[in-house]
Amino acid sequence: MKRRTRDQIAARVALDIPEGAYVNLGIGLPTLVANHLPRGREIFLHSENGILGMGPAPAAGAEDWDLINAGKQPVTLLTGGAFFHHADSFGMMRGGHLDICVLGAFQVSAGGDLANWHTGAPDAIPAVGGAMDLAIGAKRVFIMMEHQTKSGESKVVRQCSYPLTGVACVSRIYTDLATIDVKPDGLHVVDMVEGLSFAELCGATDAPLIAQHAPAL
Amino acid sequence: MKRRTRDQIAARVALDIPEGAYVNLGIGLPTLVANHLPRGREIFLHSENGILGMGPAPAAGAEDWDLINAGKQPVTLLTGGAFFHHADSFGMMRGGHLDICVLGAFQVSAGGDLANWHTGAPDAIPAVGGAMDLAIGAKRVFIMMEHQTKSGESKVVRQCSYPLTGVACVSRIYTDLATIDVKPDGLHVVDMVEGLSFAELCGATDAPLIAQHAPAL
Amino acid sequence: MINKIVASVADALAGVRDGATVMISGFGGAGQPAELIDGLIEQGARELTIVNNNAGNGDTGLAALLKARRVRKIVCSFPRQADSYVFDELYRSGQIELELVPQGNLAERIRAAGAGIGAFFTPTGYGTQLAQGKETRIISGKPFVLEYPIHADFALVKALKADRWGNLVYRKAARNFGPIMASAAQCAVVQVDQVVELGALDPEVIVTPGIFVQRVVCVPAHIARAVA
Amino acid sequence: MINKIVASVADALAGVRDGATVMISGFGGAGQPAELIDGLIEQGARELTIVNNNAGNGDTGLAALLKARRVRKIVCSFPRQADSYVFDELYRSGQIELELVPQGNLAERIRAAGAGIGAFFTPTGYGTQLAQGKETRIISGKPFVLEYPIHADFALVKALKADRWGNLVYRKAARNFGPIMASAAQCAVVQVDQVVELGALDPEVIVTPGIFVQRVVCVPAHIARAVA
Repeated sequence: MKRRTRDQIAARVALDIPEGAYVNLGIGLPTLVANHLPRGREIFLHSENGILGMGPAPAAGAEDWDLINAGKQPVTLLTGGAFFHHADSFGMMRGGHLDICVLGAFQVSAGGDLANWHTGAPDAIPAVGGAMDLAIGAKRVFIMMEHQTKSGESKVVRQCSYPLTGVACVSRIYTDLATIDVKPDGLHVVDMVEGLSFAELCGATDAPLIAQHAPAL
Repeated sequence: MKRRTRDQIAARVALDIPEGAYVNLGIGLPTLVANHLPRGREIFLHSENGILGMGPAPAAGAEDWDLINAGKQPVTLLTGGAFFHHADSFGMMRGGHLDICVLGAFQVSAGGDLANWHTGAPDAIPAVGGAMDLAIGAKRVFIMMEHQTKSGESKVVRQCSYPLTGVACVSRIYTDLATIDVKPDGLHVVDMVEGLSFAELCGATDAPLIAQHAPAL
Repeated sequence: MINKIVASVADALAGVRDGATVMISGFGGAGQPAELIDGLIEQGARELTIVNNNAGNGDTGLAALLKARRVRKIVCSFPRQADSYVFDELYRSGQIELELVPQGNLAERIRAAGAGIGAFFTPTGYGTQLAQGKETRIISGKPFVLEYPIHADFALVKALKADRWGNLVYRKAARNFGPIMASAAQCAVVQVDQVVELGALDPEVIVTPGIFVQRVVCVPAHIARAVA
Repeated sequence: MINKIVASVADALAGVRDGATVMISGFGGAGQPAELIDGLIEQGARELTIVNNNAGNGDTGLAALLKARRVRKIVCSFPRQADSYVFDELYRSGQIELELVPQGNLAERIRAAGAGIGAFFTPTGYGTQLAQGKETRIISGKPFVLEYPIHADFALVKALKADRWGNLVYRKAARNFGPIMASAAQCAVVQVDQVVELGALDPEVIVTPGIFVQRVVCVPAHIARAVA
């Protein structure tokens, strides 16, 4: 069994983004998805700081610090892109106009709760940014994360132990082991890495899973 | 005693509009005020349909039907004017950014209640437009009206009998007989037309009045 | 390649069902999508709820839609006008329902739908007939009324120019309700004078980004019926 | 003749009192009014409440204001950053109060202040720590949290160009919080790269109309400190 690399997870997410989709890629891991969108497929990237039609990073030396993404890295604007202010930008999110957002996570629960903003450690300095708006705003929320923590604990859990970002908001989970749909009756496995058995995946997962092609309850 | 004409009332209102004021002139009678603003005094006229820096009517033949005022009459735009959408336009009103609005009225009460949108007649078709937004939004609400109805009833009343547009929202009343401030302790006469006595004004007015220079209670 | 430009007014209006809520931009004639309204009459959907600032003038546009008996209810701020006789007659004879909304509450309720706000407290209308039966609250010593968003199935909007992604610019005070109505509808259908190449609209100047627009149809100004 | 252009940063900041609430535009370095922040340090007001998306980076700008101990409380969405050590230390030692607000609620609360909304129901944050103790409500089957406007005494805003009436245009994503903060403050103070003649800004393109702007100061880009 070979775990997906970060880039392989990103490529897997990119497969599920159709032409014409309005998409927000969260800071960190999800940013990688941009590198895997097929050329020629027109996809509209939204950045919370007031950009629609965000393009790739500029060439070295061509950075414009008035044109940055949510992670404050320099980006470019595609032909046909537009700028707007923060209330309009978050109105797009909250109003359900984004088809997909892709976010990182500490934990996702069986019910689709998301925890990705705060470890809950008492001395941690909290910071939330736009995560809570994205979690509840996009039509579909894709989570991209390692299946387990470095110490081997499952990040797909029965109940989140970390503070929540949003309640019942996740649509689909992409990990280095599998792709999992969050449905009303539970977590449905969509695909797994080659050589991994369903039993092994269940062993690596705290929350109960429903196998691919299993009959609906 | 000579009553003020409509243009004289408008001229009296114009006296109280200082340079730099952001002003909305309601449809009907208040529109006349624009003709009496002193040339050279920079005053910013707002129109609810998304115009700031509204100018006078265009020359005949030069009408642009995409550039109309709240009364749907063609206007012009001053150099330095701007366009915006309806939510932004009413945000300007509701958010208290207009210094003054000038409205017509059926009745104003001693407490500053305004009735100007509906006669209350059972077969009348109601229409409110932006009147309620202007009544509560501008920093100062000036009312411009005849002091009495055609049948001689006072329009400055103890309590409005017509349906209200706004509660305790009027700052100052300009009529063909007098100028009256609405203050917490009642209606203070600011000025009267020449030849009219305070007793005569009281006789023409349903609400109690406080004479000019009368000591505060 | 994404191309939101459709070939005809009929294509632009495909799928409007009986009972739909349809927003129509415009303030007086400015920003009124006259050809889309004509197309809606032709399209034939009935029992519509219409959201517009007014309730039609003369015999054309919205008034013609009313006259054709396609409208069950109208949500607007200013139905009564010198030439609103079609509406007046239907209203007086109880053949149309009217929800009268102060203009700023109308605009803000439409904006709230587009921006995902569940409800908001507005000072406008407090203490008046138009707030009767509505929840009120004193906040920081000022009275407010609770108002809810107005969502629509379709918005018919008039703009000046569009590109194939649906980015829009408007002309002068014809902008009025267009941008907020486009944001509040499941399907925003836009009539423009001119379709331009992608990139022809300055990204600083686009008023409605394409995310709010589903279909665009070009009705050049020299073909469009003059509205006043 | 109305002229909102003032001669200096010091003039632009006259009257900021101890205890004032001051909004500062910018997202990262983009749209950050660096010279106005420096001017605020020099001006000397203390016990400020600052509203900004972040809580300062490195030793300059907002971080320098914090380091000078002028800030009692900060309202922001994302204080923790790689180089937010000034804030981190003050926060850990209990020397600064933090009100953490999800970014979209922050933007909408500022917008609500500018637009005269008394409060609004937002879905963002429902069921999380950041909604603890707040009023909630189910509307049309969806859960919402009640949030209140954020008003300010001053807003310090960076724009690209202004005219003497205070009309503004911005540059790219440096627009961010500028337009809504200008609308939410009693006194909006704007730093621009360039002052232009009245009429040089296209009325279709003005993003912030002058009604929201009280003072403008020109800090040409070649003089302005580079922020990244």
